[in-house]
Amino acid sequence: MSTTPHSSEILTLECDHIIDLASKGKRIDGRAPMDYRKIKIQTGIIEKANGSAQVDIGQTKVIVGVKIEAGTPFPDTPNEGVQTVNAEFTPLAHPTFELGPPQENSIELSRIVDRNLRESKAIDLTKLSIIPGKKVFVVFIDLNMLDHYGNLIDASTYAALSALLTSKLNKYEVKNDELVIKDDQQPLPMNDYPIPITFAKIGKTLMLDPNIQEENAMSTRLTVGIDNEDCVCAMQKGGLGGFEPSEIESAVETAIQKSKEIRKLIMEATR
Amino acid sequence: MSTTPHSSEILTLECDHIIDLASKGKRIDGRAPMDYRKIKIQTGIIEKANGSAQVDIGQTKVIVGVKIEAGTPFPDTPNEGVQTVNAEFTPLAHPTFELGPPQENSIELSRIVDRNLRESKAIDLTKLSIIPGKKVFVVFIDLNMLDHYGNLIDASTYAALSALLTSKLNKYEVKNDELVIKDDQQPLPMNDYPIPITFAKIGKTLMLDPNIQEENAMSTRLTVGIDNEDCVCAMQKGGLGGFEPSEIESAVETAIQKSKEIRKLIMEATR
Amino acid sequence: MSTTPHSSEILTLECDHIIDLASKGKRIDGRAPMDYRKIKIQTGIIEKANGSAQVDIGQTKVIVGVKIEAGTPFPDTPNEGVQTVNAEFTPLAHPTFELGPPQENSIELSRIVDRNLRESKAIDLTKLSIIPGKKVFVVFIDLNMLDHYGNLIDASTYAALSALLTSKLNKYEVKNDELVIKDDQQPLPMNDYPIPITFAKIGKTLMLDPNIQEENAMSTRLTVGIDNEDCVCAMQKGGLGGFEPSEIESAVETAIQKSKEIRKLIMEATR
Amino acid sequence: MYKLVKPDPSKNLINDKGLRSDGRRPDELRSIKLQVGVLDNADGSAYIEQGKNKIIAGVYGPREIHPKHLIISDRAAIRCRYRMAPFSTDERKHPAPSRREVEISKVIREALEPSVLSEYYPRTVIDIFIEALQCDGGTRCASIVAASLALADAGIPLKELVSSCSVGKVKGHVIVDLYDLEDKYGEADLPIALMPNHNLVTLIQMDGKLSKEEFDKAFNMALEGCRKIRNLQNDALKRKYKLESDTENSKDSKEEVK
Amino acid sequence: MYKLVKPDPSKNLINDKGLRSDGRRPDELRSIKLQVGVLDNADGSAYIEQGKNKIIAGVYGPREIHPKHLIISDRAAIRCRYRMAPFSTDERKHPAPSRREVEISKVIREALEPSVLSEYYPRTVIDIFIEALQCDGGTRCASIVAASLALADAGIPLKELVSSCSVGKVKGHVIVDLYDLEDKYGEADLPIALMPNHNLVTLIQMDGKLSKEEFDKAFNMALEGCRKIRNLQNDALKRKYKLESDTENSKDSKEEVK
Amino acid sequence: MYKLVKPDPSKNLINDKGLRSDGRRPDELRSIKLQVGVLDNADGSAYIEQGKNKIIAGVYGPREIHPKHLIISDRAAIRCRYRMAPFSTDERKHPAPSRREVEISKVIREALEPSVLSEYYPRTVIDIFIEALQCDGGTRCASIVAASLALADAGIPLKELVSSCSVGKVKGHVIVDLYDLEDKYGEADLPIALMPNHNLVTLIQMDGKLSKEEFDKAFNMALEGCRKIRNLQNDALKRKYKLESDTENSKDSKEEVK
Repeated sequence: MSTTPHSSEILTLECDHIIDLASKGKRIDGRAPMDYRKIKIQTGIIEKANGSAQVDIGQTKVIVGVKIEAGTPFPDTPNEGVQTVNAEFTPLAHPTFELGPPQENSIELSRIVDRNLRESKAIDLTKLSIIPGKKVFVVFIDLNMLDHYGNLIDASTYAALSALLTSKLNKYEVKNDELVIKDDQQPLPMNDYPIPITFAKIGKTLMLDPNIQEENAMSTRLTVGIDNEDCVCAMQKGGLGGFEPSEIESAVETAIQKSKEIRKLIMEATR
Repeated sequence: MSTTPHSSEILTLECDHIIDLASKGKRIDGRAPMDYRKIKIQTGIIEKANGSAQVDIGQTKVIVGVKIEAGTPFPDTPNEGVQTVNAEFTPLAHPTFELGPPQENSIELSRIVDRNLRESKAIDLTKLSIIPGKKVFVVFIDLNMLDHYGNLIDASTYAALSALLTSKLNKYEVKNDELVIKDDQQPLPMNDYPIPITFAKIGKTLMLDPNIQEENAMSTRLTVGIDNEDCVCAMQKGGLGGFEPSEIESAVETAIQKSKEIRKLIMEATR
Repeated sequence: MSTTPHSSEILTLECDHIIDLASKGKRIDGRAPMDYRKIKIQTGIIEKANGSAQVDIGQTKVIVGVKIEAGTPFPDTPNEGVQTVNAEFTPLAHPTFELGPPQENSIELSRIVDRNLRESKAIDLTKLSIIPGKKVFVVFIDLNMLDHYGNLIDASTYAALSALLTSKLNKYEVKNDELVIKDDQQPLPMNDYPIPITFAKIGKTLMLDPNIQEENAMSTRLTVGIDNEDCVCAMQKGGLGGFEPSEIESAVETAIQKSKEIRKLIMEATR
Repeated sequence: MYKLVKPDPSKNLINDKGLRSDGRRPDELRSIKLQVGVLDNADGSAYIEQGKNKIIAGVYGPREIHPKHLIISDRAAIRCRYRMAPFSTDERKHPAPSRREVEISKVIREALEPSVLSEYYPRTVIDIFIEALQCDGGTRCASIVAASLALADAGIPLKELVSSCSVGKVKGHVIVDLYDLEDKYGEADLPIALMPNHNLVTLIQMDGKLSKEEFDKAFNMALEGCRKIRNLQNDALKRKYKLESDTENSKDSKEEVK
Repeated sequence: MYKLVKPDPSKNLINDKGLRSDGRRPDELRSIKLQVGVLDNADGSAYIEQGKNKIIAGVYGPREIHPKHLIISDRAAIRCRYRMAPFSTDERKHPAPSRREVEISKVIREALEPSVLSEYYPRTVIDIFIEALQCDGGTRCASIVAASLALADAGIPLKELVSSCSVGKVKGHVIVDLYDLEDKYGEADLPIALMPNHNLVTLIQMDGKLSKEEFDKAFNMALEGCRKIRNLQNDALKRKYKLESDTENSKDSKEEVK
Repeated sequence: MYKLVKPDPSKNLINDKGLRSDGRRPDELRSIKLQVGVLDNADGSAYIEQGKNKIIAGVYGPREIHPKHLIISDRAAIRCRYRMAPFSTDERKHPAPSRREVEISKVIREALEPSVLSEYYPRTVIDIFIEALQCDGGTRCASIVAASLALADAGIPLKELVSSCSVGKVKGHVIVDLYDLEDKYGEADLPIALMPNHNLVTLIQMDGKLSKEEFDKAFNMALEGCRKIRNLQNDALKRKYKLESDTENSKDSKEEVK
């Protein structure tokens, strides 16, 4: 059951300060409203995975591993590979992250990442059929939060995309209905590089890439995913407040612009 | 683990009143001991289900949907369809219904409904084999409590029976070991129409169809299921008290009579 | 998550007494440090199981049942049977045993028993293939604690071994890829009879077969499994303390000697 | 699973005259039936039929909260569960809560929460339970519409009712209030929720592919849909109160007769 | 699963002489062995062998109850778990509790609860744990028989012992105390529990098909079975107390010797 | 699963010159990289690379403990979770905790607990979270090495750092610090943990088959390995403190400049 989250009362003073700064177009870490924190992308860090990446946005650290294994297709797409995303809010990443089965925040996160990739058709699933109707490749995208300092959605999606863009798939043959894996590898076929851009609404101001203090102070969150062709491919609002329609329209405009910058960063890091 | 349920102490006064009334053969809602509340039966309310029904007994409301899908037979009945009953105590139906995995009350309820249908052979499972030993029809009977004002057992079974009696099954062919569903439909084959009759023992008096206040006041509950041929097909005692043997014998007698009335109601509503 | 266990403060006085005794080479029940309590082995007590045994060590009682069923081999050992061990800390065995999914203590216990049997290759799994690569025998070894008075590891393993040594397997034929079970039986093929020997460190003294009071007083526990050829086949340290290297070396020496005695007991009881 | 291979249903989603497969115009909502106060145990309840969608929402609270660590000291906590009945979908849904239901429960809560004056009832909980009895596209929007009415029916003080509507793109056309087939075979789905008087969007999600121009067009069509549905909500609430006051009046007159 | 197809076992459940497949007459109970006080940790315990049924029951309490919300202010709560060991059945039972075990735990609790003077120990809990080590038909009845003895052994004040017995119909014959094969291939199964001195039936369930006449006959046969088993329970309890007092006496005498 | 049948990898685990398949001598450790203070949220953290093993450990505490019944009145409780990332192994690991991870969490806790002066912080909890990002044999040992550093980094008072190392037998040779292939195809695996200054073995487990002579040889090789790794731990800790004091100094100097 979804429940109103707690916001510690100790944080109220800091929140008030952040809201006050926001009303003047300022931020607690000195950034301009439309600035991201520094983005650092490392790939190929898990040799046993088909692909992997660690993305740091400021102090936020997310590591993503991609494993590709043979599996069964969905009945309604018998000739397509399967994409599956799982997010783990590991308890070392934040003092409030609890152990146990995935909670709504990690489920929402994994579903947003999944949606960005799926709706932009980022992975070319049509090329991942092995034995049509029977056997396809399943692409497991596992998100591991390592250090949570805000904006896990963007960090996770950038890491997932970077991991996919550097993923390798073993070549194979099908002999007598058995899959024979060969030694040489090819890149995972990709169609698109969707970039989500996340806004926080603090007071009446929209800001990009909220850090964790800003997330505590924000009333609402909006993520806009933009694909290669500058189309919107996914959106998600979160939080206890709302947006005026004009705020949403302008956020989409901003996201289209901002996504180009970040896509460039990722393409360079994964070349 | 099964645990003695709580009875709120606030209710004690009301319970005492109900027990006092019972000693005079009276009931809090004015009914005679052997009266049911008004029974209302609606069928065909969920178009996407193979069959469905809502049964109201007084303010108690239960909705049942039947879905019929191809599945695997049990190893010991390889040529018979499968019947499966699941009860959900949805939290909107009563302030005390909690979320989470099915508790003992909903498990007991679903097993009583299952038992009435199974032991009377209500569904003709022998006609639900598709590919003998490999593929049969599975009849999913899902009970959804909507408003709990007592006697969920009878309301649920009447709704399940009404839903089954109005269930349609698509015709099909088996071609090359594949099931091809056709457009025209036939009724689900039924053998019997078992009717459970539920008694509450309040003080020393037996009453039919307890409402929720009477359920709080009763010491014990007895459900007697009667099939088409006036035979007993299922029984279940519940609650912290007991019955004298003669009470049980006379309850069976009453159930045989009362079941005729209610079966007539259901047969008319599902014609 | 693994958590430091509670030790009731009420027990402290008794613990101090036991530690004090230990420093003089004495034990609360009068045994010498290297004595086991009386071991009683009964086999064949569950007729519906393929094998079964109850082992009592002092007041500790464990019952083990072995069921052998056809199943699927592991992908990396396609031509070998499967051994699986499950331990249930039934709540009647001790006031502190809680209900619910297996906790770390029962998981650890089942894994230690499993390891002793598996690493010594006690069951000859190579003889349990039915249809190579497709169908093998699965040997389910279910440990049921009945009364916990200390040293569940040894009692469980001795009971598991006794149950296996008296297990019978129906003969069978494979006809048209179907398994046809015959009436006559053969013993389960066994290679080895591993014997774990468990030490408690109390104060600075090592003792064998701690009873439950000694388990509350011990700082550390060491189990050494010895196979037919006097080789070490499994070890496990438990508890919040540690051992000096020389203590471990001498424990291994002791275990090799002691295991001969106990193996003899078991072989006689299961002949 | 054994399934009959059907011809591609996306072919006929929009016909030559620009009409949809169920006969609607692109900007036409499905027929909507709203009913307030349908359950007796729940403190408030409402029922919605929107096309084949059939959804019931029940509200309990403000009431005591367990476990205690969920207490919020300066406002009521709001809990929300969206559940699909096993028989609500074309293929039976397993009764265990799916990840999809967990996410929808969250976004529905966050769509309704801005409208609730929860600071009036600190340290309590308001529970919103939604049962989707039949699902045919746009159930999160229909759920919000019903749940907001159920909150009002429970007497929970609200800034205003929350309305909700989805838009999408099918065969290149922007259309409102998608039903299941349009949702499944369309190119985009954009559900939103709106507090019309406050001009506040409290839910927005998107799946698919929309250019900026298409997005703007779709978004405004959704806002318009919300406003229409909001009128229907107002009417439903009035019917309930009228009914109650009628009953009350008739009681009064009865008493006067005595 | 690969299983040998066996000839229909229901054929020979009753032979020409009216005897059952295990040689019993229709109204004959299986041989029953009862033993009280078989465990050392549990506050009370008992073991029953009834044919191939082998069941052990242990009782803890009255003791403190966790979590606190389970406290009942004017009586002891009673908790009961019935569990089948994985090796207790023909095919291995998965260790996770089945829906069947959940229901049986409940009806056993409700069968025993009327006999317990739980008002003597308000705000505590009495825990009843039942391990079915081998199951061969009628285990809920055998469990009640053992658990009631375990309660007595724990010193819990009881109105009287609860006895239990099942009856059923096989090949048209009403028979008592069905074993597994009769249960599986018979036409009806009717387990009951009885407090004989109070003339109170505290468990009754039925599966199958019985005419009113058959029901009456079967029901009375079950009551008679309960009364017989109740005598065995009394004997078992006496043996235990005799043993204890003997031991006590011998202790006394030893002490006197000093 | 579809898998390519590979030639038996155990053949070449030790070559004619007594070298291992990755070129190491029998008593040679893999290259080890240790880094202290790698996370910002955790109170203490450390990262280890040992061959292809990549493991991160984070420590929170001493902090308040929930639920309350876990409180220990005279010491801090220690909680430990060892988790393998789904992508850490050759075949993807299902995210749900396995029985193996449960056991390893326990033995790691019991390996570290003797080193913690937990009596300094009664009624609190110290949480140790270990994420194995890539697993290549001996991860429980590597986890202990990292977690002990993370405890130190969190400022938890320790008697000393705990070191850990595994030994094993492959093709009849006793070798130290097995990697995955050696672990899988070897004849024995013996992980131990050591507090070198206290001469205390705080973890010992064994799988496989070792004669008494082999055991003694292997055990001493493991102790030696622990001592070597302990030196690396000391160095890593010094680097961290040096770094901090350097930063501090430079801060100081900056302040002085003002």
